[in-house]
Amino acid sequence: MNKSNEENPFVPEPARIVRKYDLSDDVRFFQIRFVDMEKALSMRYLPGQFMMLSIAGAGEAPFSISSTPSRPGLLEFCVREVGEVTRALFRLKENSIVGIRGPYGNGFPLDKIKGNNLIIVVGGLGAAPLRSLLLYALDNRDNFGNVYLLHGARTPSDMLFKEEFLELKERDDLQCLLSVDKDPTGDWPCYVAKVTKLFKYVKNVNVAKTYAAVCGPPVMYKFVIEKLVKLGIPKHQILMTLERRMKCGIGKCGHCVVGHTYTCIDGPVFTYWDVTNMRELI
Amino acid sequence: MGKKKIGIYSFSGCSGEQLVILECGAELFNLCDLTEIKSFPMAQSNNEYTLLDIGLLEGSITTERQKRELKEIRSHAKILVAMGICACFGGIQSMKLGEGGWKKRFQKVYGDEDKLFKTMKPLESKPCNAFVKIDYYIPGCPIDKKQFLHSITHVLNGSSPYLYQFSVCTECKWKENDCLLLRGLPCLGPLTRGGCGAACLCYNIPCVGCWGPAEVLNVPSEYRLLIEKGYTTEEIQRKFRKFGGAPMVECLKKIMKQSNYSATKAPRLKGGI
Amino acid sequence: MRVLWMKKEDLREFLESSKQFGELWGPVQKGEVYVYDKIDDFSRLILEPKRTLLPVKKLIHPPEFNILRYEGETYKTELENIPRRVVYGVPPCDIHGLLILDDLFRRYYPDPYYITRRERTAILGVSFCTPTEGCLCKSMGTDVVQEGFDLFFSDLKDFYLVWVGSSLGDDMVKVRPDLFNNNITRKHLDKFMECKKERDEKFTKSIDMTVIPDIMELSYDSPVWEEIGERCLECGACTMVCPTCNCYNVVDEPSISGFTGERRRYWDCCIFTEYSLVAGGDNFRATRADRLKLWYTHKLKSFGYSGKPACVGCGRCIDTCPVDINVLSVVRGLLGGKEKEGKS
Amino acid sequence: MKRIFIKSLARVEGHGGITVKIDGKKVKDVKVQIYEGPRLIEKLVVGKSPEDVLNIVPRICGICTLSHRYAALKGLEKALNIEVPLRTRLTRDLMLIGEIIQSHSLHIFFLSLPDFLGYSSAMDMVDNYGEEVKRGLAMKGFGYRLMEIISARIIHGENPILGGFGAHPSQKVLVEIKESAEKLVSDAEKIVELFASFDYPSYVEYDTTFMALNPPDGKYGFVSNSILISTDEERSVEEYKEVIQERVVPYSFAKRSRYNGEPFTVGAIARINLLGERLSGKAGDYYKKLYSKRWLRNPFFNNLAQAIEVLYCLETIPKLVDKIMGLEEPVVKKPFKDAGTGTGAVEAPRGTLYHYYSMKDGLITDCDIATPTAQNLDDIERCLRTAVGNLLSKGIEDDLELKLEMIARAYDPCISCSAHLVKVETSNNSD
Ligand SMILES: Cc1cc2nc3c(=O)[nH]c(=O)nc-3n(C[C@H](O)[C@H](O)[C@H](O)COP(=O)(O)OP(=O)(O)OC[C@H]3O[C@@H](n4cnc5c(N)ncnc54)[C@H](O)[C@@H]3O)c2cc1C
Ligand code: SF4
Ligand code: SF4
Ligand code: SF4
Repeated sequence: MNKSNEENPFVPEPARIVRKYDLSDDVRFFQIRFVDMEKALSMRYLPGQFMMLSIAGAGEAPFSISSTPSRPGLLEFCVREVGEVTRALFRLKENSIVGIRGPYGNGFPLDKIKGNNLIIVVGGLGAAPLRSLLLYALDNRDNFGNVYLLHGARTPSDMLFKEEFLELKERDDLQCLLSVDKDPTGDWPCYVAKVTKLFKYVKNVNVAKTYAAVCGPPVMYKFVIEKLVKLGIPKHQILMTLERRMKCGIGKCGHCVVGHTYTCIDGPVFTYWDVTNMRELI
Repeated sequence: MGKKKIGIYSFSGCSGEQLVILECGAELFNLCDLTEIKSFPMAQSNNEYTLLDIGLLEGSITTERQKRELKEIRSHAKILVAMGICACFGGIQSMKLGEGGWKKRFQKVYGDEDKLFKTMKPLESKPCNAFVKIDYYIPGCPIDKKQFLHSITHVLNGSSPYLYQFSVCTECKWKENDCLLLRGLPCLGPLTRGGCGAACLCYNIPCVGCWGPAEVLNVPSEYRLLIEKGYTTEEIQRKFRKFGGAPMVECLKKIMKQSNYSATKAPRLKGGI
Repeated sequence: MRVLWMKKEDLREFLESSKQFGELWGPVQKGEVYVYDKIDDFSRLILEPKRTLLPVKKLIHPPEFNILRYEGETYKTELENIPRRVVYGVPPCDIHGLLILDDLFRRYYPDPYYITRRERTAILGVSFCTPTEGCLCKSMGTDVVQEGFDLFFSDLKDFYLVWVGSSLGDDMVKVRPDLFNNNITRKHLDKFMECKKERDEKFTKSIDMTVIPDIMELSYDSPVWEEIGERCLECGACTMVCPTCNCYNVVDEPSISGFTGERRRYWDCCIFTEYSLVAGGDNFRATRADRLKLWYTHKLKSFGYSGKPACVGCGRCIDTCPVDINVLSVVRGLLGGKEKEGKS
Repeated sequence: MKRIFIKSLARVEGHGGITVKIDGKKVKDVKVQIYEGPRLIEKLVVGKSPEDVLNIVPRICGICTLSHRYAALKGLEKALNIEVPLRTRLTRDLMLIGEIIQSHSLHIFFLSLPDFLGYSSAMDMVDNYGEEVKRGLAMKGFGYRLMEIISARIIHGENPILGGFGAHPSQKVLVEIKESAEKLVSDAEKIVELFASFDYPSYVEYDTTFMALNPPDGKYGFVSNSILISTDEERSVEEYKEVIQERVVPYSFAKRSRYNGEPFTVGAIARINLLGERLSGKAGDYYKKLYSKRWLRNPFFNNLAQAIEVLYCLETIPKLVDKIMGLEEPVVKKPFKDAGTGTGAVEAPRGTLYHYYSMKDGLITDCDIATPTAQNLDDIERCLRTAVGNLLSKGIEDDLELKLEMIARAYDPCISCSAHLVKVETSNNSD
């Protein structure tokens, strides 16, 4: 690599697609590893952080890390095909090289969450960042109180990481509540309901010692937050990760700005308190 | 994978796009190496209507015959790209679209149409997307070499071209030109798609709008502004329509329906792009 | 700071000598406006302080340039051909603009493109400009500047006071020490005060920045935003000329073979519809009113990592917007006056 | 009856075809057809301001856009009594020269040369004739550069306006143009020699009339107010309608041009035939060396004539640039009239181009445009007829299509231009 690349945060590092498979019709799972093994093993990150994925000729886009830092070496992403970069990514075969840079963003405040109960509320593609938090909590189970996963999808075939989460139901140290809006095939083993309906199973929690993490489509936030507030969870303990257009990921291009807050630097994890203060956040 | 097949087809216009492509120099030869060019009437013999990966269209549709040809090309081509404002919006020959009186104008030039054109019925000029689905658009009169190369490269690689969506003003500022609108000249920069590099503005010539209407634009506001600067409704309409083609005709109709155009909300003009 | 004085007629000779530090750039006349240009022919250089159409940011954060070249999946930084420059004639408001951009591009993840250009550009500031109608630097507190330049020339009619702002500036002085004089006397001071007073009296417009940030907060739902949203042409001109607008877009430009190509950066604008569009077509700022509100939030309330208002009062938006939307007209609107009003 | 039908003429500007009907050994009918759709440009400009006209009419044709602009400017300026300063006129001449270099190089290298070397396109020639193709590209690129510098863009530049320019080209670019032109002269000589080396077939030969504008002061050039005809007649451009007698022919209902009832030729070959004696410098030397009586009868020499004109243009540029640089930059004066009529004419690359306008209250009330290709069409048909007759009588019947296409191409027809006048003629099975 030439010298001028060294201190340039815009230069992506080569990484290899180790494995990929489809999670749903338009969402695909990618396991990626830095070509440089040392870098692969030494990279530190937090659940909720994201990376910029770069495909020469198509461009760059931000994606949340889905894997957990507690299992180093591989980075995992789940990506929905929506435009240029994602389309180009979907065309790549295993073993292809892509460019990545990061991790960026604040991530979930683990030191604050540790020692508390954790309610994770997932809608659709929100699984990407929250799976990281969930796996982290499970890998460090002793550091957390009760852990809930509330996961809603439109239909069973839209539910990302379905098999993985169904297996989690077997665990007794996690309340894994999975639901679908509709069940056309009729063999869905869990709930058929809106994700907001799952809150009735969240009982007897010490709300002062509970953090909630929410990620999903924009419409979901309003209803889920209503429930969480009703449960009594303090506004600054309701965490959510947000999406904005980003061209740099590091607070330079301006696209993700809200007020004078940069989603890529100050976020993408915000608290509900932040949201009530910044009107354009959601 | 074999070479991609490309065909350039030309309808009513000035062949400006083919000429720009011919002026691409070394890049043109690279393109020829990488693809099989099935049609390029300006440059080669043996042009065919055949299966294509990419069809590039130039000119607007002004006869039944062209309409049939266009549909045939569509049925053969995986991707169709409209080049130049004739193909994208209808071009200058569409400036009176929908105004009526086309037949009369036609007869003034050509005599009584029915007797003359048996097999090739003439039509009032319309853009290509009035008849078939167009996948990508390269605006300009004529198109810009850089934008053409950008677009064809992306389409060849299976990605979408990304051309400036903003108006000429942005590029005009990059070139540090004094604003002609502020000097009272009827510049169409704010309504016109960028990509020309503010060519005219760099020569003190107000933008005439030859890149066609911008993706998003505020026609009522500029209309109001020009009225304030002392232009008449007729002058303004004439200017807006010159290169505005089919989409601008629609937009002006909407504005004029409101008796008080200044109260009209800015319509979002998508122009099919 | 070290301050020297210099005879008026020596400036040219000094600038000539500073060419050894890089290409000399400065304001030249272009039609009815001024622009920074490379000076090959000294007669074109405008020595009096003037505001240019684009601020000096155009040289540090250019309107468009390539950031990377790629070959396959290997990326190479494009930094080699950035020339060293000496830019003369930068007014205080522009330098304040640079200071705001400095913070943005240097903090957290330093941007090598900005920083390299900034480091290779010597800034020779000048004052006192004769305020134009739109000049607001006095209101914004940006009429004086303490840092961000290498040398600063206060034009006091008969002579210049020269403020040395960096070691590079010091080096430049040392090339022609004969042109500078260390001995600042009472006479110089008096002249300085006199010129400042004279200049200050020429400002015709002002904005009360002690209240405006709060007014902005309180005006979130003001109908003014709707009104200007209706009028705005979405042309982006205000953003291009503002010294503290930094937003950019990034696109890849593959070559026709697809294997090599460039990653290009060019100025973007938060007033464009496309700017905040995300996947699925959601737009967090769907109307022009929403987007203009963001722009004016940045200029009049809070911007960047420091969260301070970013307007440096250069008045460019006032001279640029074809439909009279600018800091003055917006403030007038928010304070309840008739928002659309002639410029006088 | 045999029918030769060339559905679509390739390597020409615009859409046209040729139909030839043959009965035994006799030619029954020859028709050049125009498929180009109607754009009604002449009617579109009615009711428009002169400024609008200048935006619209150049779009008739992408190749000779500046010729249209120049002719329109002359017509409108005459109508409005606008005085045009010398520097502006010279700069316009320079820009027209750019267009002639561009258009001629396009025709010589991309449209015509493949015929003589046996290729279907210039792109295919790269492997074996790389030098020629490179030379052609450079020459065409230079023509475009000149057009771009003066008109603001390579095609459809808007800089030339009534009475002057939005901005005059700077000294710096003028010097650049002058230097490039000087460098290209030797390339142009090679082009002339290349085209002098071909054997032009004689089966096309016949006598015709030539017509071109007659530049003042016995000079060679492209701009004037008087028409020179090879019958030794000279008329003013105001009389163009009489001279070129546009008429409707019964079989095609299309306007075609004749002079005294006979087809005639315009274009580079006409200019060289009429004014070649006036050439000096290297172009003059080549003229003296290469010119023969055959040029008066054989349209294939149009290629060679174009090559000599390119050389002439390159030799003229430095002189023109020096003159321009010696003059003050004038300011554009506003017209003080808003009614009148005027005819403007220039030699476009393909021949004489006329624009006529009449105006009232600042708006156009009438417009007529006569393009070179429309004037040549009758002559092209006659030439095709002659050629088919000669070939058939010699019993040559192979490659007839190619041979006919080559003849049509030799005239360098520009169908976009002609199409706003020419009615489409289709034989019944042609569609
Ligand atoms: C912090 C963060 C984390 C994300 N995590 C994931 C993830 O884990 N998985 C996933 O599939 N997606 C994620 N996204 C969204 C993802 O970045 C966009 O879908 C992606 O940028 C689209 O890129 P593209 O080139 O394929 O689409 P484009 O061709 O650029 O555009 C397609 C559509 O997306 C819009 N768009 C363009 N750029 C962005 C952008 N940066 N963000 C959002 N929309 C954009 C366009 O306006 C257009 O409507 C995340 C976004 C952010 C900001
Ligand atoms: S868009 Fe312009 S350049 Fe293209 S064919 Fe039409 S008139 Fe010619
Ligand atoms: S907001 Fe206007 S006055 Fe303030 S710095 Fe920007 S352009 Fe200058
Ligand atoms: S300059 Fe004026 S019209 Fe243009 S985008 Fe800015 S506010 Fe809108």
